[in-house]
Amino acid sequence: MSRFIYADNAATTAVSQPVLDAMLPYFAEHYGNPSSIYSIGRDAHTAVDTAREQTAAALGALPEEIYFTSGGSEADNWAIRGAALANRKKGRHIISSVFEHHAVLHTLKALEKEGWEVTYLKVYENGIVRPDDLRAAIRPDTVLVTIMYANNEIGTIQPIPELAGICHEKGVLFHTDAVQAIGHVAINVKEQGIDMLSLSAHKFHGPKGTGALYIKKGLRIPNLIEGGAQERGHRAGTENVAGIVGLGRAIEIACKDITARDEKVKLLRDALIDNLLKIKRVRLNGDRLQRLAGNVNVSVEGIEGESLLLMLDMKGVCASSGSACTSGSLDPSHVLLAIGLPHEVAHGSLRLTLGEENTMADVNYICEVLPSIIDRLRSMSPVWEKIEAQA
Amino acid sequence: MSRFIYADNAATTAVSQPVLDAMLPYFAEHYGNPSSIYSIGRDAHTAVDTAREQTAAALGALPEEIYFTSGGSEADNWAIRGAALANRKKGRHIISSVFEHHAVLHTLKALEKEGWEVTYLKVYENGIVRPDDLRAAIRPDTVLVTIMYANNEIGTIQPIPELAGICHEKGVLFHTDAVQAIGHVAINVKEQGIDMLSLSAHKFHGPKGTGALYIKKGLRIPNLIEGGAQERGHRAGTENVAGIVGLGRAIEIACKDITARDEKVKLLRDALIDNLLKIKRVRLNGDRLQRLAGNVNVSVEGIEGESLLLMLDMKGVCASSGSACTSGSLDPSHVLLAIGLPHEVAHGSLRLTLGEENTMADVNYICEVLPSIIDRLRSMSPVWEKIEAQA
Amino acid sequence: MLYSQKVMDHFSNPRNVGEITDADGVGEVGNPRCGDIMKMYLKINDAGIIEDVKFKTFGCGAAVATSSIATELIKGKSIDDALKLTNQAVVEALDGLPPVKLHCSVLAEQAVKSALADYYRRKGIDPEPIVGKIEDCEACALHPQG
Amino acid sequence: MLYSQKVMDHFSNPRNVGEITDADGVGEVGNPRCGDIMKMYLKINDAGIIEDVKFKTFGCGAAVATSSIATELIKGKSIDDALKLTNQAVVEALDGLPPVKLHCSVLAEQAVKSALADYYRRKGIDPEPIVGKIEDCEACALHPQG
Ligand SMILES: Cc1ncc(COP(=O)(O)O)c(C=O)c1O
Ligand SMILES: Cc1ncc(COP(=O)(O)O)c(C=O)c1O
Repeated sequence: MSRFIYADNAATTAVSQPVLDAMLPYFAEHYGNPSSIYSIGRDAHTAVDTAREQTAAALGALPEEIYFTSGGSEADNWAIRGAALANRKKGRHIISSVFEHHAVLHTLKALEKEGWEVTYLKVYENGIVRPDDLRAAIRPDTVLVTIMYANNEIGTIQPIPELAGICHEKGVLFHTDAVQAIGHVAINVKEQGIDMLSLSAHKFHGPKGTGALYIKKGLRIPNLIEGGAQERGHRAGTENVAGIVGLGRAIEIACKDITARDEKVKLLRDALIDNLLKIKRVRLNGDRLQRLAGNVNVSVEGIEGESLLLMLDMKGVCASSGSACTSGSLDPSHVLLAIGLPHEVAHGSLRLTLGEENTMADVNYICEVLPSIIDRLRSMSPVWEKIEAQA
Repeated sequence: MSRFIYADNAATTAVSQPVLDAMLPYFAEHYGNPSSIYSIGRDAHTAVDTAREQTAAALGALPEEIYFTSGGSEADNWAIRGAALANRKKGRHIISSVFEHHAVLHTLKALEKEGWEVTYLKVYENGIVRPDDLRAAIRPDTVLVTIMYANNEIGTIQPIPELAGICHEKGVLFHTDAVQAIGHVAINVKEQGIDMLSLSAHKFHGPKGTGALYIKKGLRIPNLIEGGAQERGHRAGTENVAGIVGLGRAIEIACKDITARDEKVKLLRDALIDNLLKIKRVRLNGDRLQRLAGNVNVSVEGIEGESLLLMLDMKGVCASSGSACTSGSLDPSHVLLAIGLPHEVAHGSLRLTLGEENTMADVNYICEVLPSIIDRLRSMSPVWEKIEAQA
Repeated sequence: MLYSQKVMDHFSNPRNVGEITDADGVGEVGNPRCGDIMKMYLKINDAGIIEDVKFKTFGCGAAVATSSIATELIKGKSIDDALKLTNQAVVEALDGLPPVKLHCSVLAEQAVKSALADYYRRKGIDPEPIVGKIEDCEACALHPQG
Repeated sequence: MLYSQKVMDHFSNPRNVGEITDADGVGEVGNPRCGDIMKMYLKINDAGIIEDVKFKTFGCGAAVATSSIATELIKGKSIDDALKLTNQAVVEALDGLPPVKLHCSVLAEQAVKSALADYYRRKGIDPEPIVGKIEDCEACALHPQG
C-alpha cells in the first residue's frame, strides 16, 4: 500500500503531537491520585484544574460548569437521564430529533420504556431541524429538548441558538450533543443559551475515552456514576488525569482559529463533492451549505457501502459508511433514512470526513481511484443491472 | 526534598514502562476507531481483543465475559444497578457489607431511595465478613450479594470463595469489587464461583480511567451507558483503545508471580508494622494476617491524619489517611468506624501501602522520620494532653 | 469486525463473477432493503452436472465472498451434491465469518438452491419437494440487533 | 485540595504554639469526633490588651494554620479588636482556604471568642452579651457531604 489517506475524521482522529506531549508526564511521572494531599497528587489535581479551565474557556463557560466523563456517550446518557429524573415531577415529555446519535436515541428509548414520552422532530431532506416544529412540539409537561449540534453522518449543522432560544421562552431545558461540532463551529454556551452540552476528546485530536459534560451553574441533575467525591461529588471514579490533560490541550487548540482552518478544509470538501457528483447516480446527502467543513456524504446507487470501503482501504483510503459506532449493525443508517433515502440507496452511502491534515493531493487521489472502484462494484451488482435496465 | 518514597499504592500506581510502551502506539499511530473496517481500525480492534484475552486469562474467565469500562467505579455502579434492575421481579433485597467502597455504598444508597432494601453485614474488629452472617441474611427476595474482595483502607481480604458458595447454594447472584485485590490475590472466577467482578487498571500499574467488569456468560444485566454497539452492545462509547491495551498488559504482568512478589512486599510490610507498633498508643487496624501484602494501616492516638500526611509529604513520603477517593469529605473513614474505632481515633489513621518498587531502605526511612513527626504533632495537640493526663 | 484472509481473497478476486446468458437455472435471493442481493446462474448438462456457474452480488464483503466460494464449491459437481451445500460448509471454506455476517452464508446457500429450483421449474418439475422451501427473509432474521 | 503557601507556612511553622500556665482566659472549641479541636490561651493586661496568646490544636493542616494566624492577628491588640476578628479575616490573612476547609476559619474565630468569654467569666461578668453565644457545632454544620 503506497498511499495512506485518512478521511474518517468524524469517526476519530489521531492524538496530535502537542496533545500527546502534554499527556505523557501524567502516566509515569505525575502519576499521583488527584485526591491525594502530597505533591504528586497536587500536581495531578492542578493539571485537571487547568484542563477544566481550558475546556471552559473554549465553550465560554465557567470552570465549575465542566464535568469530565469517559466520553461523549457517557455525557449524553448522563445529561438526558439526569435531566429526565430531576424533572420527573414536572413532566415526562422530552423532545429530540429522529437523527440523533445512538448515545442519545438509545437513552431516550430506555426512558420511553420507563414511562417517558418522546417526540422526535423531523429533519427533512436537507437534514436540518425546523425551529417552528420545535415550537409546536413543546408542551406544558416537556422537561427537556436535546438536539445535536452537528450530525455525525451527514455533517448538517442545526440552528442551535434559535432552538435554545425557543426552549428558554418556554422554560424548558436545552441539551446539545456537540461531539461533532467542537472545533468546527464557534460555540459559546452563554450567548447561545445552552444548558447542557456533551463533547468527546477523540473527535478533535484528543485521546479516546475522555469527554465532558457542561452543566449550567445552578442546574442539578442526579449522578450517573456514584462513589467518590471526584468532580465535586458529581462524577465518581479516579480521574483519567492524562486523558483529561489531553482533552484540555486538544480543545484549546481546536477552538483557536476555527474560521481559518475551516476555510482551508472547505476548499477540499467542495472540490471532492464537485468531483463525486460528476459520477453517474451519485447524490450528496445533507444540506450543501449548512454542513461541517470536512463532511462529504454521498449515496452511490447500485452498490453497497461496505464493499466500497474495503476496496478504498485496499487503495489506502480510510472512509466510512454511516456511523462507525454502529457498524456492528447491518441496518441501513437511521440518519439516511431520516432524510428520506430509500433503504437500498441508504446501504450505498459513503462518508469521507476531511481534516486539516488532508491536502488537495489527497482529494485528487480519491477522485482518481473511486470511479473505477464504483464501476467494478456496479459491474457485479444485480441491483445496478436493474437500475440500468430501467433507465 | 532529597528523598521521595511513594507509599500510597492503594490510591493509585505509576504506569509501568512495559505498560506505557504497549499503550503509546495507540495514540498517534494505530489511532483508528475499532469499529472501522479499514486497516488502522482493525489494528485497534485486534488490540482491544488481545487486551480482552489477557484480562480473561488473568481471571480464569472467557474473553466474551469481559466488558471494559472507564474504571472501578463505573464497573461497580453497572454491576449493582444492573443486577438490581434485572431481578426487580424476583425481589428487592441486596446484601453488602458496611465497609464497601463508596462506589458500591453510594449506588446502594441510591437504590434504597428507589425502593430496594439493603442489609449491610458487620465486619467486626478484624475487618472481615463472617460467612454465617451472610447465610443468615439471605432471604427469598435477595437478588444480589456484593462484598469487596479486599478492603481499600485496611487491606483485609474477605473469604470470597466461601461467600460465593453460600450465594450459589441459595441461588443468589454474587458480585465482588476486586479493585484492590487484582495482582495481590490469586483470583479464578470459575473456581471461586464469582458471577460479576469489578477491577480498575490504575491500581496495578495500568492507566487511570480504564477498568473492566466481568459478567459470567449467560447473565444479562441492562446497560449503564447506552449508545453504539461497542462491547458487544453492552457498553457504548468509542473504546479507550490505549487505556484498554494498557489494562491488558498491566493485568498480565500483575497476575504473574503473585506469590513471589507478595512474599517480598510482606517482609517490608511486617517490618514497618513491627516498628510502628513500638510507638506509644499506635494500633494496627484490620486483621494482621488476612491482609494485602502491602497494606499498613495504623491509628495514632492524639493526632489528626491530614497533618500527619502533610508532614510526611515534607519529608518526601506519600501516604494517605483513609481512602483517597473521599478525602474531599471530612467525616472520619466509615471503614475505621466499622471496625469499632472511636471517631477521634479514626481521625488519626495513617495508611501506608507498599508495592514491589519499595525497599527496606524506604521502610527504615519512614520509621526514622515518623516518630519525631508524631511527637511534634502530639506536643501541640490538646487531645494528646488529655490522653496523657488520663494515663 | 475482522475478515479472514480467505474472505478478503474471495472479496478482492471473486471467482465466477458475471452472467450466463443461456443459463439453465437462475436464482435471486435477498432484498435491497436488507443490503444484500445475490443472483446465481447455472449451466447444467444432461448428466446433471453443474458445468458452469456465475454470480452477481450487491452486498458487503462477506456477501461477495460467500457467493464466490459457493460457486467454487458447486462448480463441476452434481445437482445432488450442490443440494447438499450448507451455509456451514460455506463458512468453513472461508475459514470462518464474523458473527454479524453469518447471514451471508445462509444467503449463499439459498442462492444456489433458488437457482436449482428455477432449473426444475423450467423442466416442469415442482422444485419444492426436492429443493425445499426458500424463505424470503430467513437470512434477514439472523441480523443481530445493533 | 490545594493549600496556599501562606497556609503551608503557618502549618509548618505555626506561631505561638504552646500553653500559658497563668492565662487570664482559656477557650477550647471543636470536638474530636469532628476531627478538630482548638485550645487558646490569652494573657490580657489591665489596659485590656492581649499581651500574649498561645494555642494547641488537634486537626488538619488548615486547623493548625487558622489557629496560628488567629493568634498573630490578635496578639498585641485590644479585646475590642479581638472581638471583631471574623473568620473571613482569617481566610484572607491566609490567602484563602479550600472550600472544604472553611469551617476551620470559623473554629479559629470561635476559639478566640471562647477564650475571651472565659476571661469575662473569670471576672464575674456574663460573657454572652459581649462575646455572643458560641454554638457548639456551628463549624461542623459547614462540613460538606462527601
Ligand atoms: C475498593 C475500590 N473500589 C472501587 C474503586 C474505584 O475505582 P476507580 O477510582 O478506578 O473508579 C477503588 C479505588 O478508587 C477502590 O479502592
Ligand atoms: C454525535 C456524536 N455523539 C456521541 C458520540 C459518542 O462519543 P464517544 O464515542 O466518545 O462516546 C459520537 C461519536 O462516536 C458522535 O459522533
